[in-house]
Amino acid sequence: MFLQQLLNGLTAGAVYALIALGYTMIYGILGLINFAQGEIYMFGAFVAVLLLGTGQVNFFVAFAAGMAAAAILGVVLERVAFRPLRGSHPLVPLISAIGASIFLQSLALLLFGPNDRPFPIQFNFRTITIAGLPLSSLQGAILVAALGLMVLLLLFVRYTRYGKAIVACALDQDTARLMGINVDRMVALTFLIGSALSGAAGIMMAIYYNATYPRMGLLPGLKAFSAAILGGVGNIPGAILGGVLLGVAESLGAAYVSSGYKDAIAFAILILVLLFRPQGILKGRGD
Amino acid sequence: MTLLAVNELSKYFGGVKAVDGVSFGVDHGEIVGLIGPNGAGKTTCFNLISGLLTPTRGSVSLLGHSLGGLAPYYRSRRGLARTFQNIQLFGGMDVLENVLTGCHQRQEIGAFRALWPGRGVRRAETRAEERARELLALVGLAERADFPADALAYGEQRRLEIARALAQEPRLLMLDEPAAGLNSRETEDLMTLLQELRERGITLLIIEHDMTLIMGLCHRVVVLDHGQVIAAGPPSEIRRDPRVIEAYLGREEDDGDL
Amino acid sequence: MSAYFLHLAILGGIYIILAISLNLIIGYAGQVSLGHAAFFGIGAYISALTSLYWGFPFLLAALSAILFSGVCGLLLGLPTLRLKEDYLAIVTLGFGVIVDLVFLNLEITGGPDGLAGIPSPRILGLSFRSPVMYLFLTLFMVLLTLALTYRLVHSYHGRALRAIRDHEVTAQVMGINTPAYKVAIFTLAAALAGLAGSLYAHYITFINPESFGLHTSILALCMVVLGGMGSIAGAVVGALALTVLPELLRSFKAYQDLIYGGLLVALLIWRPEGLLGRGKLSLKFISRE
Amino acid sequence: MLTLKSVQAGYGKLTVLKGISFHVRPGEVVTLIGGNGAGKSTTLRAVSGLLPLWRGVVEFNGADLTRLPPERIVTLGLALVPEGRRIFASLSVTANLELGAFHRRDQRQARRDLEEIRERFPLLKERASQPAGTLSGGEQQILAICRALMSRPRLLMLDEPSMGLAPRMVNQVYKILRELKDEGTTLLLIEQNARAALKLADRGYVLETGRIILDGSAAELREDPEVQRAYLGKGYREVWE
Repeated sequence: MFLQQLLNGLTAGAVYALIALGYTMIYGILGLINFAQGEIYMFGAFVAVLLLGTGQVNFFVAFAAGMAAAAILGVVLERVAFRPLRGSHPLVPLISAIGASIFLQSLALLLFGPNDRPFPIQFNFRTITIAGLPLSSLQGAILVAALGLMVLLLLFVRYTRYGKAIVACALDQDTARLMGINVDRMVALTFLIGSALSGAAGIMMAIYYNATYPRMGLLPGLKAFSAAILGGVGNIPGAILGGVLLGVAESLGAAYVSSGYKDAIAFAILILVLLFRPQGILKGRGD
Repeated sequence: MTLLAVNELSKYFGGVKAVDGVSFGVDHGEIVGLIGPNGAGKTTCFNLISGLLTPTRGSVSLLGHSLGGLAPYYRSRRGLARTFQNIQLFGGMDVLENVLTGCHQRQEIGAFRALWPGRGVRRAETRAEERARELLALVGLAERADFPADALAYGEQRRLEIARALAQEPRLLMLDEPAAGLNSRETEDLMTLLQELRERGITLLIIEHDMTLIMGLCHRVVVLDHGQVIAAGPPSEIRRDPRVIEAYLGREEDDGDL
Repeated sequence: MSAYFLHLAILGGIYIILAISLNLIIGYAGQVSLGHAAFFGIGAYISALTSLYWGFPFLLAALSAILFSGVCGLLLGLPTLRLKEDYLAIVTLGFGVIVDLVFLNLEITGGPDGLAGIPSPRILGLSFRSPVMYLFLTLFMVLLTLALTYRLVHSYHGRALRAIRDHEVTAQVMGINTPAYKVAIFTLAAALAGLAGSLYAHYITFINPESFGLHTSILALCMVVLGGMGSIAGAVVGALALTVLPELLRSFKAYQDLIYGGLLVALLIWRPEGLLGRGKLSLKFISRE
Repeated sequence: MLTLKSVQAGYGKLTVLKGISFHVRPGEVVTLIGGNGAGKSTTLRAVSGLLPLWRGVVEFNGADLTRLPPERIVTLGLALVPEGRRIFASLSVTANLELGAFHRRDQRQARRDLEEIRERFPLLKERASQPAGTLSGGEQQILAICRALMSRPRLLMLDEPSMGLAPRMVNQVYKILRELKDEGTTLLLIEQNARAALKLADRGYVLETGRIILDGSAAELREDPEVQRAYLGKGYREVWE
């Protein structure tokens, strides 16, 4: 039972971590909480589900298309809702992000309707029992895929030119420009990557819960942001750690404390962390 | 009597020692200049004294009481006021209101009394306003009282910032490059103003690059270079100190290496 | 006066109080609360519960609501207001979600069914059951709120608050205890939201968690931004506009949120000072120093 | 090579540059000196594109830089070592150097340059994977200069490279600049350390409150008492004589 809950928590946590990466990267470079991250997650899931529903494409194409659609949406969002506001009081882009989030959510409601959509293809996942622990291969697949994307991102940031350039922009934009780095382009690239990861997370959750609906992004988005803060905002490994910790805490809390307050656990942890260690578990950029 | 005592003050940023074991004092009624080349750590010193930064080591005390760990607003109440190198006025207010903000801590009006002002509160407000207008007259901005602070010319903004700091009725007024960005006329006006303050017995600690101002005004000068005090004394000594000239112009013996 | 118009006017009045209270936080503490509906809800539930279970008369129930919401605001604000703007936004949002779940899960709040049969106010033997009477009550409270905030903003303390909004560090150097002011304004805002909640509960006479969720928090935020952050008159106009607008747009009901969201973004880009704001908050650019 | 014609610029209400004109020829070392607030750093910020010009023209090898953003200007071969070094503190020493070559198309050659620089400055090799913020001030300055060199600039601009450094480190930094000069690198140097700067430079300009008040060969300026006056601020003569 405990191990089962732990595994459930790890799965949800891995997905939170993927979204949290987007939050943390965007916060790192623009100092902006992109509240619409959850809606990008939802759009990624919808695009994959609708494409699969046509029966014309296979699963991997749909998955890639979902990520791509999310990435494009992220870039467009940055252009329309955030770039014109750069340099204004920090509350202004924050509120704009909330506006964008409401807009996208209601747009999805109009386009896709309010009802849950099941995931169009059935996977024949087996549950393997290892040492008495029932391990669903679906959870295994999600964990592996999420881990793979995280490793890719870490490698990208640490070892590629563009990865380093993004970090440079987050640290000091003027000096980054002196290096010949086009800050606008790096911001767009950050949105692209962060949104693609969120899109992937949305598709994974759509499969896991077998449901896609317009408001699906709201809570995972908010929890992922909590995860980003928990790990120290702007800190990429921190976001991963924070996401996993939150997922596990939530799952164990729901099992052993109260299932009615499941959604409150993430925020309670967030508030506690901010009170006692505002820089997050690993150090964030903000110190 | 020592008003401000700075003792072994240090601030490190990563591997960089911005301020490194600085000690000096300011006596009552004294005008002390804090000079040194760019990057010597002068403004960092000010930020440490006024509580905007926490020192890595060392202490600051005012009238023998340590200010360690006190937030900036408590330090202000103990009698520290300052201006900023890049002027920081309240742009959303008019000139008079800016100065009234400086009077804030001397007024101490309770929450409910402020909402339903009785005669006492109204009198306090009137007094504050009179005082603010006096200070504006002192710095030559009497005519500008109703202007938005944003609309003032650069030199006027500098003087407004000084008036606002004076409204705090400080024991020690710290000025961070008050002449920066001023033309020579405005600098002369500033000199006159500071002399007036000196005659009124206000204790001043001034960071400044304009040597005429420093040498003409200060009783004592403290010279910083890469975070350390390299010389301190009356202007007559400082102006002859080879270490000071070195700090500004570079070392004579450096030339051998080049 | 048609009953429908009366209904809108009463709701409008309640939202004016809510919007003004949120505007105090945004416009005068320079912080944003995304969980303001939680205080609205706490006020509504406390007022309803004290009347239903202890038979508190309206004024006492409303006072309990104000005090309890205020204390909740104080307890939340005390440790969190030293956080940066965006952290506070997320903390208040989390607080809103938690409070919503508490309403939903507690037995005494009636869970998802909520509380019904909340008595109409009686003050000095006068019944406020009829909408006309209730409108008078609401108007009285609105005027009281307006007078209070007007006095506050134009007082000695209002000047300190504006200084904090303009330049927090400099305000500190002026001897202004910025943390204390921020906590005080946050507490006051929470208390006023509690008053709005109490008025709401005794008017509608039935409450459930749905009215106090994230949606309401964001609606209040829209009102403030529309009218102009930091402007009291703006909050009034914003609240009225967003109470009446949905009714005008009834045939577009499905598009309502779409319009709100788009409006919020568009407004910030093209008219960040709001309809009535003076643009001090939104147009302030951070220097590139 | 670089020409400024009556350049005016400033911040907000404050006019800092009140019409500055000067030029740098290929292979030259030119220094701008002057007291604090004279507008030296502002000049470099304007040339590198970080600060928009209010009036005037900046030309570099025939290209008009006046409206170009900094990220374009550096691709034309104009690199700036900014005031206060501004290294990327949490990135490794090597990553800082690599970013210096970010805009270059010949990334393979850039990697060879990196090796070369690391051979030349063993410090940067020893500390290769250490966060750059852990270096001392002088070491950071050397890193900042090498980072700018990684862009293979045709003109290297340095903003107060000796600022806040201990004398031993100042010597080391100047040794590097001397070597660069001997290799034929064109340098535009802003300094408060006037003696060192004039010793290194071929020519110099003296700024005072946003205007050029003197120019001439470095040797002439070294002897000119007016330089010390301008440099130490108004009233120097009364003060130091």
